[in-house]
Amino acid sequence: MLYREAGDFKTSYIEDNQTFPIAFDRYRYYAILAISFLILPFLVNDYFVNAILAPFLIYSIAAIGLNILTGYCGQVSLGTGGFMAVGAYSCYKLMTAFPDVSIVIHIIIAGGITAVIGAVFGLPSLRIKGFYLAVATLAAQFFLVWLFNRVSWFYNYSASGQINAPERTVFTIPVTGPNVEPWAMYMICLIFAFVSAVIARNLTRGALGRTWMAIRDMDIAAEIIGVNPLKAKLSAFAISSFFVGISGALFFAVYLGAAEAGDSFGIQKSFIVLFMIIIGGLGSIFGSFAGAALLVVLPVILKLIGADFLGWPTGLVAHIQLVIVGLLIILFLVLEPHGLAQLWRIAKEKLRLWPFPH
Amino acid sequence: MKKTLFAAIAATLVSGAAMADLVFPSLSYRTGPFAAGGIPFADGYADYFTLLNERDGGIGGVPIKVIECETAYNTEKGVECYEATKGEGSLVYQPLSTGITYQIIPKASADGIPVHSMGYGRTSATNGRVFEWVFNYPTNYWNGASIAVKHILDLNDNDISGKKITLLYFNGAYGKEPIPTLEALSEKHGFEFNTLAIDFPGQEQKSQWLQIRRDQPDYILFWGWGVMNQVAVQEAANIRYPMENFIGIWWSGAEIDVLPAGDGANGYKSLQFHNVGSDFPIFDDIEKYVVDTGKAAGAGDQIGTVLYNRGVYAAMLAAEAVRTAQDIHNTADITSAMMRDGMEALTMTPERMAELGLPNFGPTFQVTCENHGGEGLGAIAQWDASATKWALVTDFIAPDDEVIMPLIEADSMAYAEENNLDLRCN
Amino acid sequence: MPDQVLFATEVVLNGLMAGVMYSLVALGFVLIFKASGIFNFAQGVMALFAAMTLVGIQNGQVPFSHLFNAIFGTKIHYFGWEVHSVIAILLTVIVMIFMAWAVQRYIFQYLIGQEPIILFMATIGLAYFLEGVADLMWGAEIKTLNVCLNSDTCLPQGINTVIDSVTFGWFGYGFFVDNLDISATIVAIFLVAVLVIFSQYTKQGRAMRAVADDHQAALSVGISLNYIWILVWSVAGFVALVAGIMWGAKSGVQFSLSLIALKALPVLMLGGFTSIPGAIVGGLIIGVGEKLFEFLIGPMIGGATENWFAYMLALLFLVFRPQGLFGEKIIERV
Amino acid sequence: MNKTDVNKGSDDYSVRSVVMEMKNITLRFGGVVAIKEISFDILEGEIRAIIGPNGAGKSSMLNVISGFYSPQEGEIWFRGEKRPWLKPYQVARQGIARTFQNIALFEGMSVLDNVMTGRLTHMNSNIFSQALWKGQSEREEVENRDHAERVIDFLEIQHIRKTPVSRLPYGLKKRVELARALVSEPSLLLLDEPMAGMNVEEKEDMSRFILDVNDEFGTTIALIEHDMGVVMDLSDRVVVMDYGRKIGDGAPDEVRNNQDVIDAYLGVSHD
Repeated sequence: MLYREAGDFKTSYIEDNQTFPIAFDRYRYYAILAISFLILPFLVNDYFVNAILAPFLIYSIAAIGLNILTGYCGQVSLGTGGFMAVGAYSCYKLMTAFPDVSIVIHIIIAGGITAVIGAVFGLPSLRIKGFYLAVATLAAQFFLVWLFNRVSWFYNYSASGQINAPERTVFTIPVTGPNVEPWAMYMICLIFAFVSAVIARNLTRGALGRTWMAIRDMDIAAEIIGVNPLKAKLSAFAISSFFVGISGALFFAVYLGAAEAGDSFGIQKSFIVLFMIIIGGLGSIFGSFAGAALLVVLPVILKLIGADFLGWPTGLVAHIQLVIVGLLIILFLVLEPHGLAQLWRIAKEKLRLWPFPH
Repeated sequence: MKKTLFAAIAATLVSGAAMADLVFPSLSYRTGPFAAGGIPFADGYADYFTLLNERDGGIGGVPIKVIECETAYNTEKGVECYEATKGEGSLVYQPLSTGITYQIIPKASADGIPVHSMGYGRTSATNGRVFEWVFNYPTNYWNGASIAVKHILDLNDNDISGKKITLLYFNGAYGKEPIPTLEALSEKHGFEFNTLAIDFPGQEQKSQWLQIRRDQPDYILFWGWGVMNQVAVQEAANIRYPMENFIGIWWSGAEIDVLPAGDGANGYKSLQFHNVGSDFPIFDDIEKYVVDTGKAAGAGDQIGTVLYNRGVYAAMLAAEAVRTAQDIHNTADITSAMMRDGMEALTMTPERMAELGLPNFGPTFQVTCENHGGEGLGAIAQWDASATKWALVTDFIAPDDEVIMPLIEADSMAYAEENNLDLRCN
Repeated sequence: MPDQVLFATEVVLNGLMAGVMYSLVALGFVLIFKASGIFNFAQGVMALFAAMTLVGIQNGQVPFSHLFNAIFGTKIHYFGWEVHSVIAILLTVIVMIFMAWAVQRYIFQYLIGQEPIILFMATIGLAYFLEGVADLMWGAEIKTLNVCLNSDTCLPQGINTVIDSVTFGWFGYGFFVDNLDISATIVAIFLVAVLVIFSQYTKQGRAMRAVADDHQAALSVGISLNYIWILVWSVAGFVALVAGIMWGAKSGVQFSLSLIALKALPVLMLGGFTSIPGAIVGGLIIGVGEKLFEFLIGPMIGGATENWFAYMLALLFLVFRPQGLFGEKIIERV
Repeated sequence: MNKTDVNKGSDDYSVRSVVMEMKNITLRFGGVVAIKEISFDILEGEIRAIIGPNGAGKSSMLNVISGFYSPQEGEIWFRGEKRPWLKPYQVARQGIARTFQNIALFEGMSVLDNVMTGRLTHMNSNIFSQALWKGQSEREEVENRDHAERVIDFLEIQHIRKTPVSRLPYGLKKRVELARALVSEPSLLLLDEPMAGMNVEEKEDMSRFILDVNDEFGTTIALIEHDMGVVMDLSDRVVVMDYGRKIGDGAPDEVRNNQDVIDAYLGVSHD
């Protein structure tokens, strides 16, 4: 018996409202936190952080952001890459303009700037719905990338249009630039991802979250029971973009170190983040992490198996990888359209009832 | 199966350095929008090293191991490849993408592994006083722009004032590289300079070519990559632009770029920093030792194509740098730091190239502590559609250092200042 | 001044032609969306897949040779024969029909009744899958596409000299029109005509329209949805082949062909996801709009505006007319 | 705030204050006239029914009241003031809640969350407080949960509190919808065919709930209903519509005997 709920009673609404109402879940959650914060930093190496952990955490933040918009508020967006670029370029401009201010503050402000831009591009959502809106968000994607490519002020007039992250420190430990220790890179990503997840969880389980979900499930009914659709949709766009902007800033400053709008924040980014939340589970914070993990780790594993283990030509492996990722997406949708999070939920329900199935 | 797989994964993650071989990571791209250009290069790169292993038993008796890693021309995958292979004792990185180069430069500098971006990447890395670990010999984009203009000067008895030159370019970091150089040159030579950008992927270039039709520039310089190349050549032929006045950079001058346009492409020119064609003794050896023994990386039908040759050339320069390093440090089993020394002392002479079975294959150049870019020579090749062959139509031309060196100085110094670097070579 | 007008006219003319090329891709989207409510993101990859298959068959390539070679250590690449274009096209159509059947049988049959976004995601998965399969089957290198009836009559390219010389006689300025674009226009007109005849005058076509109007009603009169959907995917596969040929003839057949889907999306926004005339008129408007903007405004703001301008144009249009070009005003009900 | 509780419970309708008055409402869709010059009022604390055959314009009338359709002509007076053109959510904020003919619950949420959405108009904590789940937002969450639980108790749906509504049977969904409307403490509750598609038992349950709501909370209710028997038992006054026009208005007995009404509606469908 994995789950023992008997005797796990709640005596106040506060207790009933917490994120993990079941004690067992809560302990597991604390255990994962302890491992990630206290143990992993001492174990990680360069490859592990650069190839898996850092992209996983950063994509998780982007996925949380997009999940707020798409999973909770029901507005499909294909502009994630563009909004990540806003975060990256804002962060770059702030880093170079105010070198003495902490990078953490820059990243947060970059998120704020992205939130404003996101809200502006969210305006059409009041008139345009469904796939039309999804396609319309591509306008943001293409326009923003074009803008960052075109206006040299954004990349400080450098000859090539590349932006490079100079070295910045947190408590004298470098977190950007070439001399970052793997554990430092991991920790800053982890802290941002953790805080983002907690904030997103709080927002989505409260009044704002219900507003968004009401709009998602039935916008007309939501409006009639008193939800202001303008406020609901724009807040979803803004808050979603805030997280996406933070992930973009981290992606550029901490992870890549150098970036170019079209190359690093192209439409592929928009798609990959969308895959993450759909495979992970729409409307689930856990799903954002699960989807990001799957899509970051899967190609690495496939590559290890194909190229390093079987010794097949890398091109062939890359093609097979496409086939497998495509098949997996389809398989997931066929087996469980609501993603990994739903699979997890079902598994949990089964465990709770075990050994008495229904 | 499970266990061994797990071991393989663990091995990659922990990556204990096995120093027995000379390790060359090959960050190739055999998928994605630029696969068509990435495949022949990667094949050439691998085949040359295979040849050295098969024929000579490696370099200086030490066998060579090429670790290929697929980047799909994608910067994140490039970073992953770098991290996955750097612990294997990698001697030099050739990232094959300007984006990946920019990402790797700081990392590799911190890790002490040289980066060689041959004809791409960060141009100002030529300044060895700032960029200790980065090399971009034999030439770079700014040199390319200058060489193209020099060629135009040659065609016009050194007077091109009042002529119109338009740069048609990939709207991204790579395409924007030559703009400052061309602006400086336009000031110097008095030609009228315009730019036309094409966004990725560049399948639709109607408006750009209609503008060209309207503006009637005397020459078009072209910085394109991927499908953009094929479409541009096709559109130029369509509007009946005189193809001999249409000059592409070396990444826009392969067979695959001109073949789809058929006869229309006849006369199209491109810059090259190495020779073209399969008429070199080395290719007989590759046929004999690599293709015929079934060890070729590809189907073996790419030999002699421009991009295959470039892969061979890149591998050859790397191998020569290893030899130089072996001589300097008097050991066959070199490290990446020794590799850097070898690269910094690399000298390519006509004699040496002839010895290697590549007579007149590339320009002669010499790398020094201050100059990581060599002399920057390049040549012009022209496409003969009836023979379906590229051929060099000029000698290797030297760029206009008077214009380029100050630009390089300024850009590299800015980088040094931004990153608080001390200058070397004093 | 008259020169400017002539140039602008030329741009408009070429914009219209480019628009036809966009419409060719958009048509495939509309067909599937209308009949099954699936927003088929894989349409672009289907064009790539079709074109690669066509070239592969033409050149006598051995399918999956890279995979075979890697597994068995063999070195096979070509059968050593060439196939006539017409036969190759027919064979490719058969492959596309097989693909349609497989897509219906192995994907969408299991997804009946799912939300549109789930179906959309499935097509993205399909896009990945098809792209990988296309590369595995035929290799990722660029291929030249020649569709020829015999050794003399192939798809023509280059400036149309007749139009050039005739208009030169009128204006002292010859208009540039690409032969390939003219062929594309003719093919597009022909294609639309065939589609209209098919949907109006054949039993299958009428069934297709019935399904598009109302699934339940169609079911109740005994139309097999499964069969219709396979049919629709086959037709969309055929449209993809046509688009693939036209675009592939221009740029060679390679990965980037799959990105033409991105050019079709603003067309769909403008014309509506369910309207065939919308796809055509939308394509023309987008074609002309983006070319004119790039030509007139582009030089002032640095050019390369086409990618985003098409979307912005469609976006602006939709903000003022959410029902699209040919849609009826939506009355919301509760 | 014109809380006229003083009048509540008075059986003399002339004494009760008017909650809402419709004056000469006309609504057209293109050329089709859905509602033509209709006037009637709703009094404090009453149950007001709107009846009529299919297509009579009842639902459109309700949609006009809740701000979903804006009529081309006519005025709406709410609590003695002329109501300007409002969007539906602004109408909701005035204290008008409603249910829907075809259940409009939020299918992706649990019963509790659905009911809590009814309290959204009462929750004003700022985003930072919500993000941290501290201070005002946590307080509000508990307070409003309290309200929600009371309504859940009242409507006897405690056992399905955490069940996703998509798994509920029809009758329960209807009840959850009523809970969502009720929890906002509306001064006017609009019910759009609350008993459509129910069996006799469910109808009885629902009728009891409606009467209890009216009794215990004193909520003014306007409802549309098809089932004549139920309407007559339930409502204090009835408006009869046919083809967008009002053909009768008054107490159930009066309406029952109105010849126009019998002709248009009752005579045909009543058995």
